[in-house]
Amino acid sequence: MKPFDFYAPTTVDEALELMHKYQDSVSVIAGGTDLVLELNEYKATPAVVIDLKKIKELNYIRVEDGVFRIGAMATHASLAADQAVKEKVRILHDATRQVGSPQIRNLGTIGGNIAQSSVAGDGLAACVTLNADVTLRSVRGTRTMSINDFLAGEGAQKRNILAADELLTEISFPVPDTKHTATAFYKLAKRKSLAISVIGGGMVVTVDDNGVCTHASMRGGALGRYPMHFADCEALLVGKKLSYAAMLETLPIMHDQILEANRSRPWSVFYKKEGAQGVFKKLFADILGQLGIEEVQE
Amino acid sequence: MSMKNYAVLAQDHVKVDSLEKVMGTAKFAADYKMPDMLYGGVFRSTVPHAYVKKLNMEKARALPGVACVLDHTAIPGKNRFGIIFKDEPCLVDDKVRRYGDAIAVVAAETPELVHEALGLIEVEYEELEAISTFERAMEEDSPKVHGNTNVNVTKHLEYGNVDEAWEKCDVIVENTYSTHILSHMFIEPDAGIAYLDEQGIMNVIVSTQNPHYDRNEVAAMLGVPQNRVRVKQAVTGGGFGGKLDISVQLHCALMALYTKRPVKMVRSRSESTMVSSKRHPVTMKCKTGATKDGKLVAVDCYMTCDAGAYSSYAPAVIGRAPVHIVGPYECPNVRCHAVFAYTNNPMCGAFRGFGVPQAAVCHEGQMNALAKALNMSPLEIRMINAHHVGSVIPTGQELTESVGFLDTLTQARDKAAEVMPEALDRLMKTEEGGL
Amino acid sequence: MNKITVHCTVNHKPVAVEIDPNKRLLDMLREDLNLTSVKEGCSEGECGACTVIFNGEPVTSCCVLAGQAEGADIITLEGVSVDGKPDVVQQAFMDAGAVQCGFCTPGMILTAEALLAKNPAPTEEEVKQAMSGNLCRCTGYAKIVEAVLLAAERARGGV
Amino acid sequence: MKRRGTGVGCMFYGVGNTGLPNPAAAFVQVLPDTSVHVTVGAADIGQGSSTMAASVAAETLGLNYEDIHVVWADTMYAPEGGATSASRQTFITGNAVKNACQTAMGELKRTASEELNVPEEDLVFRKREIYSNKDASVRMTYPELMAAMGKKGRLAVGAGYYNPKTTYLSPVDMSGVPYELYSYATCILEVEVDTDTGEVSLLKAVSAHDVGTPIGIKLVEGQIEGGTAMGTGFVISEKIDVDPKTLAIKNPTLSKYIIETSMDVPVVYPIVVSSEGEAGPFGAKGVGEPALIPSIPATIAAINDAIGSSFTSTPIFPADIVKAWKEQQKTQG
Repeated sequence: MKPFDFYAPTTVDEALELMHKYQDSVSVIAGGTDLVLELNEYKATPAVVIDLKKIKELNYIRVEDGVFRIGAMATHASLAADQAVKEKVRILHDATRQVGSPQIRNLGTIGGNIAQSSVAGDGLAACVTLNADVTLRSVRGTRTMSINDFLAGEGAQKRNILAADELLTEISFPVPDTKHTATAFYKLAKRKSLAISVIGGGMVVTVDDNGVCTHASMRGGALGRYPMHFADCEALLVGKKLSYAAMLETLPIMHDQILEANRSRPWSVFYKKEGAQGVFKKLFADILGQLGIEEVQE
Repeated sequence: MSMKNYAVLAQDHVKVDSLEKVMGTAKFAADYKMPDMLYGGVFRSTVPHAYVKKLNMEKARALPGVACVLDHTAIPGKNRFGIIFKDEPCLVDDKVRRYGDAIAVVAAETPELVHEALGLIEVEYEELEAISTFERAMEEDSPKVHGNTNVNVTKHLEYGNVDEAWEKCDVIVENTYSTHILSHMFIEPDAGIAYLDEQGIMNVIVSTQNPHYDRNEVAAMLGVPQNRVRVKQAVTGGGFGGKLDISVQLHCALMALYTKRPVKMVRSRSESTMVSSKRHPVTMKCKTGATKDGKLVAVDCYMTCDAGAYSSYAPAVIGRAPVHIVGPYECPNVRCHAVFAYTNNPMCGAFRGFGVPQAAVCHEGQMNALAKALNMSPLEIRMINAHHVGSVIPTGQELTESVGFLDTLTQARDKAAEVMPEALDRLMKTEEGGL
Repeated sequence: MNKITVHCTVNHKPVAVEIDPNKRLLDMLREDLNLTSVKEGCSEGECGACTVIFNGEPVTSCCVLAGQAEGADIITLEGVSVDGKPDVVQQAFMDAGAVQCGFCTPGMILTAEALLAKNPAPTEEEVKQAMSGNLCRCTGYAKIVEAVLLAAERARGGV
Repeated sequence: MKRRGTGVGCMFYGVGNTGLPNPAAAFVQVLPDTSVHVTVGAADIGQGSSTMAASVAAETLGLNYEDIHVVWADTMYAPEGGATSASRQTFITGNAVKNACQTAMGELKRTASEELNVPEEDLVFRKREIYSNKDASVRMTYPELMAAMGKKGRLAVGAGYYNPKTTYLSPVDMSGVPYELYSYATCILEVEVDTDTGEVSLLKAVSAHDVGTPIGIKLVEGQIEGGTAMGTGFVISEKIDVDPKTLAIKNPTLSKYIIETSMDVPVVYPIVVSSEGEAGPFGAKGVGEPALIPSIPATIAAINDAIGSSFTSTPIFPADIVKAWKEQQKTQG
């Protein structure tokens, strides 16, 4: 590791001051499960490291006025163990409970996962599927935006909109009405623990009282730089009475979209497109089961 | 299990090394610390096949806190080692033969300084064509990794009369099998520490599977009698064959000799995996014939392997695989011809099984193919051909005792009937009717 | 680079370690506090050999900077035994034959300790889940899982 | 769709080096208080060769396991042990320990014979006691024997070695005796394959191993359980990737080279099979490598059984499975 100075502020304001002062020469530790490794391998060589673990005001999971509010420093373990998340937001429960290993889930945070915006981030894929909002703070002010806009932006690290002195502080989304909305996540990986997603599929579906789909969100993590958006598949579902058969009809579209997007990677595209369909079949079954519409036999 | 009434054996005792391991006091090589100790590191090649044209170690030597930077010219004794063929250099003297070959070693006061010093070493290569396949290695015009041929080692087993046997066969199956290159991934990366003791004996404490061999290599490299070197196995975190070759022993000892200080080397996971031996990837083209009753008549196998840049245990693997190519079955006519080649790929060596896992992929595949062709169950064909006392293996050796193969088959079957009955049912069924 | 002083509790005793900030918790424990039961197997949070109990939870100490340990309560394998004798989990590892090469053992035992502190009667599946961040290349995990279940049973007064 | 498949894999394995001398040695001394030092060259890498040495020494000397202290793998003190490889240490170092103990027992037997007035060949040494096999009431304890040894100025020391009875193999056809003894095994293994994603779940494995005489049951089981896991990983998850240009290993880390976790391994039912023989110490044979081997072909066969494929190469990864399944559906449809 290259030498650096170390700060562990206890308030957000203190952290923001430090980030503002040191700008590009700062690396921030949320969980440390990426950054400490990069430091150790001389891949990251900041002059200043700021640890956020001591900032208690960033570590929370709460529901306020029908909105889930999750502090950036909430760990994967705390999200996976949260009863409200488990009952209301299966996608986030299933994504966070499968991140890395128990040890990594105790360290890694949802804010770090999103700020890092790595290709195979499971928490990120889940939040994108939920179309969550993210809140960013700096000494210059606070801004809240959809996670899609967050990813689309080009900030200091190029991978998202975050400026060098800016901190992701909160993730929020409306509490799903589980009578009409189901969410699901399926991690396809090379082993059952300690695994990086080969595909992290996320799905959110809302139906009306007649079982007609009014909203669908389908995302595939690790299929591209950012969770792949299957917009045409969603469009096909909306307005239809939800059934396994109807959902299966989206798969040829998904197949073609993945094929198109991965033309430059012919060695991996076969499995990506086939595997993604397999993943979504499981998500369909999960969603239909949650909504009590259909029992799908594997 | 019917066994004699042993007083101690065939029971459970707490392993002699368990207590220190559960208490955390067991000393693995990386856990050793000595006064005045230096840390060592290796400058490695980043090309697979090249002459070293220039090596500049001066900037690294000039870095404060660096105790020594050594290349092959510092070696007082032999600069070639290897368990069977002495074909691997302690430090590259003529050319680089694989990615990760050791070119120079550095000892410094801290691991960070070692890292910095390694970054200051400059090398210039004259690159050669890199041999990356068995086929290219065998071509006449290919550059040679060692000497004047890329054939590392060959073996030929011949038993009975294979050529005449085919007409006695009612069924013949022919398939090509291949296995891939694997890593031991012992959980403890290679590590060791070397120091000269008060009697001037070179002590090396190291994670190893073969301390006496290590001692002999260290003595040869230092050019001292074998009783002037002491190798002590540290508590060793797994091996599986991957710690049979030399790892840090020579480099540690060389630097301890020059600095007169203890030198510890702890490989990172990446370095450990990058340069330790790997499992031989083997291709086996095999023709097997049997009578309609399922009795094996003949096996003919042609086996090739890309063994990588150094020989390591290749001669042991190529000796073992042909002997085991039929598996635990009687067969009166057997031929196996094996060719292992040098390439510039990662070095293959000993890995749990020494070629028998590879052979088993072949012989078990062939037994299943025969069962299918003969409409027999996979278990039945194995029982029909099973070794027993009095069976003769393809080297002509008669088995005279302790052949419990049939018991393993029947006991496995009976246990499966108890714990996985449906799974066993599928196995007992013949292929008729298909899926 | 300014040195920092890390105040924390290690194996039930308060310590203050003056250290360069570019050191991991793993380095601090092994090098500065000589707690060499904490093993480095992968340096990327993958193998679990460097697991310590950090404020009650198992974490991989290669993913934590030394400075982050300020105020923390840390347990390594050295802090588990009772009066120099193996505790119930350590004894169960010995009795069940769960120890082969021993390099994963410290992390395994600490993960098991953290599990049993929260869940004194885990199912086999829960044990497998809890231990799934600790790689073992020797045992195939069977006897390790057995050992944790045995320890749980003994701790509850079963055997 | 999820489909199950079963496979069987068998193997035999020659214990020790192939058609080459590969001796190992041991030193032993019974101390005045009946505790024992056994010194062997064999490197214990956790598999239990030192525990084996203690067990064999205790059985041979007629002492308890706890009486034995083993020093190993220090070339300053320990004699040649040869490599911890080829599943050879139980067989070869085990025999060396037995031979060293038998040498040490020369004086022990002579002394006991004199003290008990029983012919040496009728003496039984067992669990810290020495007695006549004709009349078990004629007996003495080990401390009594060692006291008698002390009075007579005798020491119970021994050095021993063992080299397997093999021959060099013919350079022409490899004929000869490559190994003195062979271990055998059978593994029956069940998998569940997801044909949509290619994921393979390892369900159960029964693995039966003829080890001659097991030195310790859990030692053997531990080898079988670990070996079975490694063998399944060989087929479905492990692979070294080499960069085609630099010929460097691209995945030298534990995050990229995939070995199984506690949640991936099958439930293994190890079966310890015994067989009669004289070559190994008390008939014991090696199991370290045999433990690995049969689960490899069993896993391949189980996958082939599950989806009707005919894989003959490893590894078999999810992409290969999905491809094979699709191709097969095409030919059937």
